[in-house]
Amino acid sequence: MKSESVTQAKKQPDMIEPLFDLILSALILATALAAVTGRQVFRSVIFFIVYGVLIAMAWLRLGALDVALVEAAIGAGLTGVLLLGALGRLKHLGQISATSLSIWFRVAMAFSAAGVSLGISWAFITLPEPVGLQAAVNTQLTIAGVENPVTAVLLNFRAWDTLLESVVLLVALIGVWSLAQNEDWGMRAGLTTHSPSDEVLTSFAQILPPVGLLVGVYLVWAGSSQPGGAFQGGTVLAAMALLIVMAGLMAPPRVGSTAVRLIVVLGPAVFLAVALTGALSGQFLTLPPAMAKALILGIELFLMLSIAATLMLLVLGPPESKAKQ
Amino acid sequence: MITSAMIFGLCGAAVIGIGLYGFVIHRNLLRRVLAFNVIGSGIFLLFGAMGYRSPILGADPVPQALIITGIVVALSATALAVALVVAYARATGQSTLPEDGAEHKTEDKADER
Amino acid sequence: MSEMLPLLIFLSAFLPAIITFFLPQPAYGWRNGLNLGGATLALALVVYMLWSVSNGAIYETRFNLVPGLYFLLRVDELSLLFMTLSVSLWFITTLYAIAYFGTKPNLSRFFGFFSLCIAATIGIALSGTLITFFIFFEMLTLSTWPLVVHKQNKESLAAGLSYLRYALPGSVALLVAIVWLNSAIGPIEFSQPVNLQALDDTSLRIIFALFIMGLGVKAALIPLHGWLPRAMAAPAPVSSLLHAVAVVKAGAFGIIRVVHDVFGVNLMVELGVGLILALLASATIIWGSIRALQQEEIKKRLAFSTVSQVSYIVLGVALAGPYAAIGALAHLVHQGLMKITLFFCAGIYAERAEIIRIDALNGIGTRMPWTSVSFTLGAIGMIGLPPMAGFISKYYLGLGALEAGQSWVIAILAISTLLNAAYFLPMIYRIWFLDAPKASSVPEISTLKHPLSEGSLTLVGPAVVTAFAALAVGLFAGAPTSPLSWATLIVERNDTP
Amino acid sequence: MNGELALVLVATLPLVGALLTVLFGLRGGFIALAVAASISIALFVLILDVAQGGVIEIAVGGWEAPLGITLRADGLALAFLTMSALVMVAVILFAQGGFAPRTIAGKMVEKRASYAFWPLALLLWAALNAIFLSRDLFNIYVGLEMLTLAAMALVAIGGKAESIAAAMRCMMFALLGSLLYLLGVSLLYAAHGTLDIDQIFARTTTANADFVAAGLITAGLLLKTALFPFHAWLPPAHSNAPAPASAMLSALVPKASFYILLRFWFEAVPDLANQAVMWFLGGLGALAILFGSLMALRQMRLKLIIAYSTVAQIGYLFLVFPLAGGDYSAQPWATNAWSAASFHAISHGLAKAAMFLCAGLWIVAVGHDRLDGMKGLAQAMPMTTFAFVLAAMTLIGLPPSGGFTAKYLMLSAAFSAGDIIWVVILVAGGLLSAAYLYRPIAFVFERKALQTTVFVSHRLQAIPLILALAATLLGLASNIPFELLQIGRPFASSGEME
Repeated sequence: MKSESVTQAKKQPDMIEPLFDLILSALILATALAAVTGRQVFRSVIFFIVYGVLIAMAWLRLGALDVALVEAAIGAGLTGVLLLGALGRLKHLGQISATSLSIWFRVAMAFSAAGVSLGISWAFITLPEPVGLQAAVNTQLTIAGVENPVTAVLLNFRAWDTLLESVVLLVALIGVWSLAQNEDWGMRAGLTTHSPSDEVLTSFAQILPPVGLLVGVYLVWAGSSQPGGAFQGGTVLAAMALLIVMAGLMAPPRVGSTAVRLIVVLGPAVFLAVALTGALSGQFLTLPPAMAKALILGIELFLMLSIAATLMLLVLGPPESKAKQ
Repeated sequence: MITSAMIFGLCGAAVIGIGLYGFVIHRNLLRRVLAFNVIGSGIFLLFGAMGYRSPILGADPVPQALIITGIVVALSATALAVALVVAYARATGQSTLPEDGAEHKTEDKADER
Repeated sequence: MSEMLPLLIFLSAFLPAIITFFLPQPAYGWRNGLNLGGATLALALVVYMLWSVSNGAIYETRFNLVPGLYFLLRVDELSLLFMTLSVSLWFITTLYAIAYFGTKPNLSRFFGFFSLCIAATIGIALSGTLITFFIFFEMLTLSTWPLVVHKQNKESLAAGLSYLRYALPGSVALLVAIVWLNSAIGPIEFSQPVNLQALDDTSLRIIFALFIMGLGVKAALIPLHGWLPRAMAAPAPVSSLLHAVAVVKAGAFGIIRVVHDVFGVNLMVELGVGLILALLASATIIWGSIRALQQEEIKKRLAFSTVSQVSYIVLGVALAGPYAAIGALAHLVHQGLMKITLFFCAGIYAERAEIIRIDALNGIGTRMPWTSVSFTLGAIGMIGLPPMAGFISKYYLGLGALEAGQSWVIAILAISTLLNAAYFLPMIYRIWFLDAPKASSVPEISTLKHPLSEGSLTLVGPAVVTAFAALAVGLFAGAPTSPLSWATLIVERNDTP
Repeated sequence: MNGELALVLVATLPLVGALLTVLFGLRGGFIALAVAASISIALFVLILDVAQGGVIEIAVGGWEAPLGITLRADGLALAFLTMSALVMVAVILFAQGGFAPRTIAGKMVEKRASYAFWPLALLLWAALNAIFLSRDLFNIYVGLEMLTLAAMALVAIGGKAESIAAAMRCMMFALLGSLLYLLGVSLLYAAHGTLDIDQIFARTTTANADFVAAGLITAGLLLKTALFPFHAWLPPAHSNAPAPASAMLSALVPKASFYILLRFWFEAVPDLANQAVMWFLGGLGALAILFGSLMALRQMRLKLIIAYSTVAQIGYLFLVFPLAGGDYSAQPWATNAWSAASFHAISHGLAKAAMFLCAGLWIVAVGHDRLDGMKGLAQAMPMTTFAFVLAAMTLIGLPPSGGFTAKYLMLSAAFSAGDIIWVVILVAGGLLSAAYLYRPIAFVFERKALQTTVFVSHRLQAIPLILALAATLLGLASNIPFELLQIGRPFASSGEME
């Protein structure tokens, strides 16, 4: 991808590309506006998902294939599912009250928001000469263990960030679980429904899992050299698993089950173990160049599993028995 | 000459504004969560664009990595927020919070209790 | 050793306090032994230091806190004067309190905070820097509160609240004054000459005013005296030792320190604040006596008499002359002895004969002779009749006034003496020369808790002891060991460096 | 164990513990205890090493900034680490009973709250340590998010409608806050190609982006610190959580974002700190002091009084900016003022935790926290009452206590700077806090026979007492922490004041 970015940089941008960029930006702004100001929440969420896809395209234009993958999978996909699911539950529970704020307040807010945008744009336009870390990263890539600079940054240069981040997911999960009703504790995650599984979905769900697993593992593997990595792989896996659960082929896991908790913890645990062994042998989180690739791949595989499980459980939400509806 | 970086950077800045607007004008919690995500992706877009300004060096991988981290963090926050919204709706039947500064109300309630 | 001595004497009161908190209510022996033991040890140390300091020895303990903030405990003549008074009275009052409370509840809390107050008082006496003084001053403020509210009824809680309402703003004023000085000229040690050139007269006047505000609350200068009479809601031992001696004297002592060791009498006069202070003190003297005259309860009358009497000390300081200073310092001790006697007796009257109001005193003299004799001695001393202690201090104050060319002070002294007589003599008259009323307004002798005795020796004994001590320091004022001689020594050593 | 290893352990042990508690739901309390003990040891070793050998710094993974992340243990970090350790140990001890699994017919059964509490508490601790040790602005962002999510979950852990509403409210503030912070950080990176605090400090150019970034970061962190006028979410959140959670939330969580502000303005961009900005922050602090105190005076529930006092006490922290920031940072008194902020943060942390634990015990005893129903508690629970009074002394700033030391240092700095306005604020704040803390004390002191008091074990009562004593000790032995604080002090001001 480094090569590809360089080639991109080499060829002078003709008139088409800026045009395309402009159109794309216009679409992004339009969908964002629609998502934010739409009358009904449902429409807003749909617009938001579209918006997410467009953003992913923008990432492609910015030579950030990894981000594009993540944005598409998480930003648009999972977030959208989360919002839709919540919307359904809210409809079920209580009214969705529309905003009833004075027009003047809205105008004032609009202006101040525009002010913020302008301020940021001003800062952006007047930025000094770009001083990125491309050079630094590329020079270190040889001993970083992976060819994909982004993965190198994530899993090696700034591994401490990534470790904490994988734990942040865990925090969210525990937090979500802790919102269950006392009597529901230890039951299956999410709202236990008995949706009639329709054939298409089911058939899909039967084919997809192996495919999903394959794609996931591939993404992790690819992540070492090409775009891809634990998070992308994890999201794909999570999406698959969700699909299966929604299709009713597999009951959602029990919040109480040790297996679930083990899977959720595994990734961060392995990561932490590697980090600490480094610390004992001298330097914290150091991956000796010789074994760097193996270690990174190992960490990523476990991370992928944990991330997949965590993401799925996050989307499913806290256990909730149908009784109290 | 306008580069993609320039275009998408400004676009990101604009998106941030839109998101902020949505965040403050809505009382509906779900919409606020949505707006939060809009702001977030706007920031990421701007961040990415800023890392893509140099035609010689190409895309800066560090912001990309940070953005991936950020997206995951944002998702975690969204998940918890959504769960809170649902739990709140379950507990009160409301999808909007009482007006800000309404903590006095809750006090009074507490006094009666 | 000489480094540890000041700390040791502080700990001799502080440690018993801390341990006492954790003693269960029934552990009477332990509690009493602990507090009396501490008092005895402190007394021994004081005596030793009196001897060595009179031979010119100086004891210091210091340790650092954050920059510009350090503890300095220092024994000099002045601190010993105050410390001797508080420690010896602490011992006596502890005896009295043990007898007074008997088996009443919350004794561990009471004695704990009581000894804590003494520790704070000792600390105040020992303080070698302004900030050290402030820290112990606050310690005294806070540890007094639980004693004021000891009965935990509405009245005592109200008293506690009004006490803090006066005390906390006072301490804030004090703190501001101290920090202001420190940040202008660095930490101030009483033993070192202080150079205040860095500050202009206006700020100096403000700082002085802040000091008087902060210390005046404790010294009960008008208009900051309101808390004292209300604080009489506290049990008798508290009123005796703390509100007659420790707390109010701490304020007076602080004023002495500030005037003599921070500003210096000359600067005070130059700034023209000395005269104002003198006027304030005189006003307090008169006003306190007038209010005392209006009171119908014994303790309330005594409280207002305290308000008036403590200002003699302030007056003496404000007059800025050696004689006046001697009078003030002597009065610090004399008034303490006399007033504690009176409060002891008031406590005994209340405890044994349920006598709260003055008109109930009729004829009590025959029933409770020891108590009444002590009370009478104290009262006469307060009025200032020769050869009682009170006369000595007033005599020196008068000399000081003439020396300072403030002859109007003589008038003040005369008026206040008349007023003192006006509110003490009727009490004495009732005690000795009126017959006990047959009306049931006061309990018959048969209904007294202890028909034949006025109470155990440890209850009446302390009153008698202090009464005769007050007599003695007056009679033998010339003796080399008398408070007067000590006060003279202090003034000589300070004013002739 | 050398200092570097100790540093790593301090940063990672809470994570290890958290993962374990997620796995073994029934052993949460025990695991937390074990972890707390080991962290305390590691921290102790770290403090000793730093005290002897000076600042300890490690480049994670051997990658130097700007590519890698630097962790550093200097005096300031150690001070805050120690505060969190003390509070967390107390909280973990305190919560053993309340968050134990239910036992039915001899076998233990997992409960929701008793499962979730332990991982959340440890994750909160992990986030705090990560923030306190990190020198990398983005790494701090991740830690901040971790902290926020854990805190929100703890706010809501009670499960009542009020607590969920409270959590929702702070969630909104917190989310916005972290976004603003992130935006600011990204601008800084774009402008200078680094996220490392020291390298940002050492930057040669100053872009317009820097000003925007500073504004955004400050605004975001103010939202998270609940400085007036962004305080609305704090009182309900802190007063509706169970006592141990309240203790963590009120004593530690706002400190983290303040700590970042301190680092940011004094170590990353002191060159941008002009008087106007500093006075603005100080002014907000002053308003917070006054407003928070007045609100606390109006409350009739103990926990709300304590929560509003947090709003007020946070205000004091921000007086550090006008007293030590900007042009003053070169002045002799800057050191004292800067140290005062840390002293205040720490003593407030300890005292506030003690107060919430006391409140929790009283609630156990009488079943509620309405002032009028708390008469007679001084009789029933003297130990707790004493602890509460001690803690109150620190908050009011009465000697001898850490609060007094902090107040003294601030006052002297204000006088030296000749800015009397801050003197007035400090004095007024002290008196107000005395007023609003006197009310509960007076209530519990009033004699009244309590008929329905649940007995509270003395071991439990001792915990807040120890915290309060620690806050007092901070004032008595203030020279040791003061010297420690000076290790790796950001600005070289011309020596201490004498």
